[in-house]
Amino acid sequence: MSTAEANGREITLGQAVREALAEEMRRDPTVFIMGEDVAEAGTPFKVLSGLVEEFGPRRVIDTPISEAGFTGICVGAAITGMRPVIDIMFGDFITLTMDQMVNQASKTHYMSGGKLKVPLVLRTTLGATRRSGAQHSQSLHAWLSHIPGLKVVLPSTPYDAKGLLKTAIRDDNPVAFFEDKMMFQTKGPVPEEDYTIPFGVADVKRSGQDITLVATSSMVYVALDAADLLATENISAEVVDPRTTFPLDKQTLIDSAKKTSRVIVIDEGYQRYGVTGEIAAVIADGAFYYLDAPVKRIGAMDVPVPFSPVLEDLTVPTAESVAAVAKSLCTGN
Amino acid sequence: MSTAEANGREITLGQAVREALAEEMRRDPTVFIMGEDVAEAGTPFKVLSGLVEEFGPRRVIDTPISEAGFTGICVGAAITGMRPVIDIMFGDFITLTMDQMVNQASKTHYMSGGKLKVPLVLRTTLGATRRSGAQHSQSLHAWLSHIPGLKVVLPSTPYDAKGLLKTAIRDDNPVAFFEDKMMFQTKGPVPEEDYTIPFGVADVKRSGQDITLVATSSMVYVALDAADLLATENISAEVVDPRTTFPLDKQTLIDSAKKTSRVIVIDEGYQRYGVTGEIAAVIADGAFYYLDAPVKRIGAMDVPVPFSPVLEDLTVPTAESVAAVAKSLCTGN
Amino acid sequence: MNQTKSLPLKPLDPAELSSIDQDHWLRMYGGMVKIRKFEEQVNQLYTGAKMPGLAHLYIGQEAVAVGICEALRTDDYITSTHRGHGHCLAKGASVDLMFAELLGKEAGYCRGKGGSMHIADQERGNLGANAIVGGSAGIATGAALSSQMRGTDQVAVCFFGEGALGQGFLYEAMNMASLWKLPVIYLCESNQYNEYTHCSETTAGEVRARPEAFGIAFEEVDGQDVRAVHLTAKRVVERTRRGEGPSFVLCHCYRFRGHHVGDINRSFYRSKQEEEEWKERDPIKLLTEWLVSEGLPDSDVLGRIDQQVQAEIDAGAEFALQAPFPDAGEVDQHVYC
Amino acid sequence: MNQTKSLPLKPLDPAELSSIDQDHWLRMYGGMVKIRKFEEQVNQLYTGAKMPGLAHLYIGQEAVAVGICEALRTDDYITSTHRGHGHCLAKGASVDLMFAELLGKEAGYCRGKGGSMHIADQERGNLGANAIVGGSAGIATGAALSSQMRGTDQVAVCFFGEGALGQGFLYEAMNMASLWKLPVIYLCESNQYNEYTHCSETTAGEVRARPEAFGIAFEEVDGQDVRAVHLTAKRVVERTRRGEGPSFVLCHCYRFRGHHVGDINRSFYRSKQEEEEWKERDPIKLLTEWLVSEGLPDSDVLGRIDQQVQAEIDAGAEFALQAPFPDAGEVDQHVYC
Ligand SMILES: Cc1ncc(C[n+]2csc(CCOP(=O)(O)OP(=O)(O)O)c2C)c(N)n1
Ligand SMILES: Cc1ncc(C[n+]2csc(CCOP(=O)(O)OP(=O)(O)O)c2C)c(N)n1
Ligand SMILES: [Mg+2]
Ligand SMILES: [Mg+2]
Repeated sequence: MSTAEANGREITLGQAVREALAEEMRRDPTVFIMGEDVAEAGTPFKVLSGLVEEFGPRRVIDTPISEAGFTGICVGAAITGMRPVIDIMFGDFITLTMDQMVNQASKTHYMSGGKLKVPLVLRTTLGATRRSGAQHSQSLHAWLSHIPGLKVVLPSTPYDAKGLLKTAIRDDNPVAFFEDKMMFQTKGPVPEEDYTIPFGVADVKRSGQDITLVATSSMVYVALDAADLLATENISAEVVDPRTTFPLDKQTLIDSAKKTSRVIVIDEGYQRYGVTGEIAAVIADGAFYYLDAPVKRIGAMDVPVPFSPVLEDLTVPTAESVAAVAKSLCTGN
Repeated sequence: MSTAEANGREITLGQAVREALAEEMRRDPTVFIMGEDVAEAGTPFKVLSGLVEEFGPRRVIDTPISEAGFTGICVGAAITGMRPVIDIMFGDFITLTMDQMVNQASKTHYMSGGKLKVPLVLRTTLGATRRSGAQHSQSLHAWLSHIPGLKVVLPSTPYDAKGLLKTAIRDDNPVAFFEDKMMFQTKGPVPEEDYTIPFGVADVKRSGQDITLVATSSMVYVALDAADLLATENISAEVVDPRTTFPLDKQTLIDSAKKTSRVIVIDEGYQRYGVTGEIAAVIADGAFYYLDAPVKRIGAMDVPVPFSPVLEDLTVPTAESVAAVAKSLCTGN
Repeated sequence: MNQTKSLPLKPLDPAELSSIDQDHWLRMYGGMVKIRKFEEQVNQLYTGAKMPGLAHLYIGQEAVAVGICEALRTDDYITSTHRGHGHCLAKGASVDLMFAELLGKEAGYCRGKGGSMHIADQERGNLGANAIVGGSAGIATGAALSSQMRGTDQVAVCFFGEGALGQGFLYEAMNMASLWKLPVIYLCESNQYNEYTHCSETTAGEVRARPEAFGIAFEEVDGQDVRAVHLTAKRVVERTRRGEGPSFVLCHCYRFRGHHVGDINRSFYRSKQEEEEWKERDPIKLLTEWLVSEGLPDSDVLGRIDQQVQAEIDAGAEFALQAPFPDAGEVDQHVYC
Repeated sequence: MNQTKSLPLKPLDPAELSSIDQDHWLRMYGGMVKIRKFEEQVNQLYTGAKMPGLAHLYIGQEAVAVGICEALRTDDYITSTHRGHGHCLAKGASVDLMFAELLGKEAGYCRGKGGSMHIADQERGNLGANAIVGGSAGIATGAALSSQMRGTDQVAVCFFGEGALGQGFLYEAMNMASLWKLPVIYLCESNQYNEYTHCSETTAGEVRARPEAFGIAFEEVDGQDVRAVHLTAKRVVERTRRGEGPSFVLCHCYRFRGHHVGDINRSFYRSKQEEEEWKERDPIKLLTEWLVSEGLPDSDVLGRIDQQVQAEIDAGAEFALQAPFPDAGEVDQHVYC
């Protein structure tokens, strides 16, 4: 299955997420959704609109404002035969769920010697530039990527979102699924038919020869736009989307680096001690003898996300900033 | 001030921490300690023994088992003129404090446009091999290193612990201070006199020519032992301790890498998306044209920490594993 | 049905009432009108695409912020919420610097870095709005601990919506406040809704029983009536300042507008009729009627206040619109001290 | 003073008592003796440096685990704590596999990966001990939700020490359990101490008022008397199974030993006298006296039980000591399914 088979059918990323949830809930009666304002409201982003009408309030469950509490409840439900999909409205609020996700969900299978399993999905958002301020704009996926026992998914297209979310729901491990809140209206081809996308398989969103742009989530579009800018300067950029930070498709990243010999890693999380560091280190090691230039990283600026639009826009990677770095790498100045 | 001036005086890391706290509490009446079993019990590690006797229960405050709650209370006290030192017994429990540390403490100064400040220190532990199981053995310092607005300290010697803790307490920003629970009995020279150690200054614990071993916290001893092993094979290893992961002394790390042209980064946190990735990426970039081999990383194995001693010991870096990697880098096979 | 009808609210004590002179009530009238007009202006700025982000209007709840803050000293502390404009104004913030912050201008209280959900006004003890529901319970409680440790008699008021009752963090803070007899007041504005979900679907048992379970004194008041709020506030604040420990005040109120400006079609979670019934108890209307019935010095004193406030609002908004954005160089300033 | 003296504990109902035949009481006697002897053995293994890590002994609290678990079905769920050996045994775990886990052997319940603080025994509904205080409140509540969703009538019991009352997480879980009428029982073992701090220093207000504030039924019982615990448990479990929603049971008890085996010098936080007073109410002694007073089939039935149990313990410990450690290859198995 591929976007080709969509034959013209285009939906938004938000719709793709909703379709994945609806189809999996029809397939499997143990799948349910829990979170704040997920039922009649369909979340503030309206991503879940219509689900409570089809599946009822026993499977699309509104909660009190208790992120830790309902995440913990979903861990217990998952251990005992259900497949919860947790909705954490803003990624910033996963701070409240860390004990349950990290000390409980991620370790239960291992600590029990393989007896217990925790098949849950935690869906949340990332991404800035929504003018939401420092507590509603973070991209904290690096934290969960750091934790053994968790899998972490960062879809960049409607097609990937639907296929990866289905895989996440069918996975027997706890999975964190991050959606860029600015991408819910992004449209793309999605087939009617049921399909899944395996974890740990990077996707080359654009192939090129001179430089590799590794980009996650909405940064894929930044990278694609940068590639367009570079093309006008006769620089051919390859854009690779890991799609899952764990499992990480190291081979595809390293192979692309070996081919182009130059790499920039772009992610919207804070740059330091984040996703760009890991991926850059993996590539710098795996492609060491092929690299013509140091692997560069462009993450979010290491500052709390400012409210003022003129400042907020300076904190995120842009096509221009990426193209500028790429150009200096390729032209060696 | 340096270890030289200790003229023979040796104390344990635990004592160094206690001395730093006692001296700062004498110096500054706004400094107080809050945590579980910190008063009469002096914590399960006995690090704080005697402090409540000197400073009384109003400044060494036992709390309920409410890590989030008392961390939040300390944020409020810090904003309004006090200098709290929070005690989180096991580093694994910082999961419970993440909203207060990350959404509140780290952002308050910035969000208020520089008006409010949060001079607090969160002291906690890291390190495995204590047979404490998956929820009492983690080293989660990478998480806080990822967050703008926080500073993160990882002392490796009694001398560093005392000087860095004093700096942390006098710092006007929120600081996370990680002590390896296996190092409290480690002895080292510490002067009587008051001294502080600035943040962001790496310390070369052993100088060498052939390879740089960047190591944090107790991994410094692993690196030093590895250096001894390597010396027997005529490989001269330099051991560099960043001491603070933020601010990070990139220059010293890069200069050492340029000198030796080979680097291994050793840290006890989970390897993936952790401290080793960031430091390796910084060095691979900054010393790119000087490196004879890829920068290697040795973190904790990416598994929940197992209880069984025979398994737990396999999950942490050892002098042997470090020496083996170093040897292959230096001999090129 | 009009939910306030079913509330167990005590009639006001005439003696207490008359202990406060008319000027003070007029001050509170002005304070409520200022919040109302400020928010109307915010609504315009927002719908006019002049204000970025989200705008959670306080309209309808003015009596709570004003009734409480009028019982506080400038050096007393408050912590606020995502719906914080009213608290900020009632604690004495100036309109122009607030508008500037809401528009992300450098002249704003936080140099434009905080925005609507993070305004702080240290000089007047406002430790900041907070966009984490319940997130400021620790800050307020810690400010109270600090006041106790420093030996001042400052009181801290923690404003939060009833949605914060879902956060366990609040109970951790209340437990310690009670154990340590801290001078903190937990001020719960129960406007009936957590975003789009009615609080009855998110709150088991009796709200009053929660603070009481932690040994915290409980008071309940009609949050639409500034007189009731203020008389209760005076009593509670005095008690707290005397060192008698924490209190919890439940104010029954209602937000007249959407959860945020964009929340227009509300029929899926509440009825027009319910909204109308609550609007009959508009806090400004209630105070006006009472003041008039009590007799005013001259007939258009209220009108003059309205005009003064309107002028202040217009000037403040104009100031903010004209004010410059921060320089690019500001972006990485103030990350660290 | 002996704290149980001051407790408001109801006398046992003779009718209820006689509703349970002697064999069942003898079973419970055996269950308590098994826990006692198991923990004595753990103490030996630990002090003999055969057991790594930490050992939090359940000695003194046997009546709680046995009295509760004897009222449960095998398919009912429990979650446990760092002090969990008693819960695990009472739910039916076998001694040899438990010892093996405590020694980090592959034959253990968790292949040696969990250890004392993480034993889980899925076959008997034990979802695992938990080393995060209060950490399993969500798991137990979620298991109850799952039972409700799957339409089974399984009950979930969440064991926790009174120290967990400090964790706000517990109140979040209780609120939802009450809202959704989940079949979960919050079983608070109040052994008076959070590690080295007396619970009176960490708990404001009345414990009973906390669950009641969330609309949860409250029961209080003498945790040293297995008869009282069991009769209460039967009633509460039946009620819960019928779908009447969550309950909270407060068991007043005492740990006779240190917080963990290494906690020898306890005088800085509790007196020898207090310990002695509580030991007068040793749960095994109390049941023995009552059984004898009621008359036993033959005089040494208890002695025979003791011997059988001792033999089981000895064999189990021996099995564990002989059992092999896991292979190195196990270290990265079971991270993912
Ligand atoms: C921890 C957290 N969870 C969720 C949200 C999203 N959110 C913003 S306002 C709100 C409802 C708050 O209701 P309430 O506390 O009653 O305040 P009100 O909006 O009624 O003034 C929610 C769920 C948040 N900001 N913080
Ligand atoms: C979240 C958390 N904080 C702190 C600890 C350290 N700790 C282990 S046991 C304990 C005391 C627990 O007291 P209680 O819940 O009454 O159980 P008891 O030990 O009395 O059985 C503490 C503080 C922990 N394990 N988890
Ligand atoms: Mg509300
Ligand atoms: Mg206890």
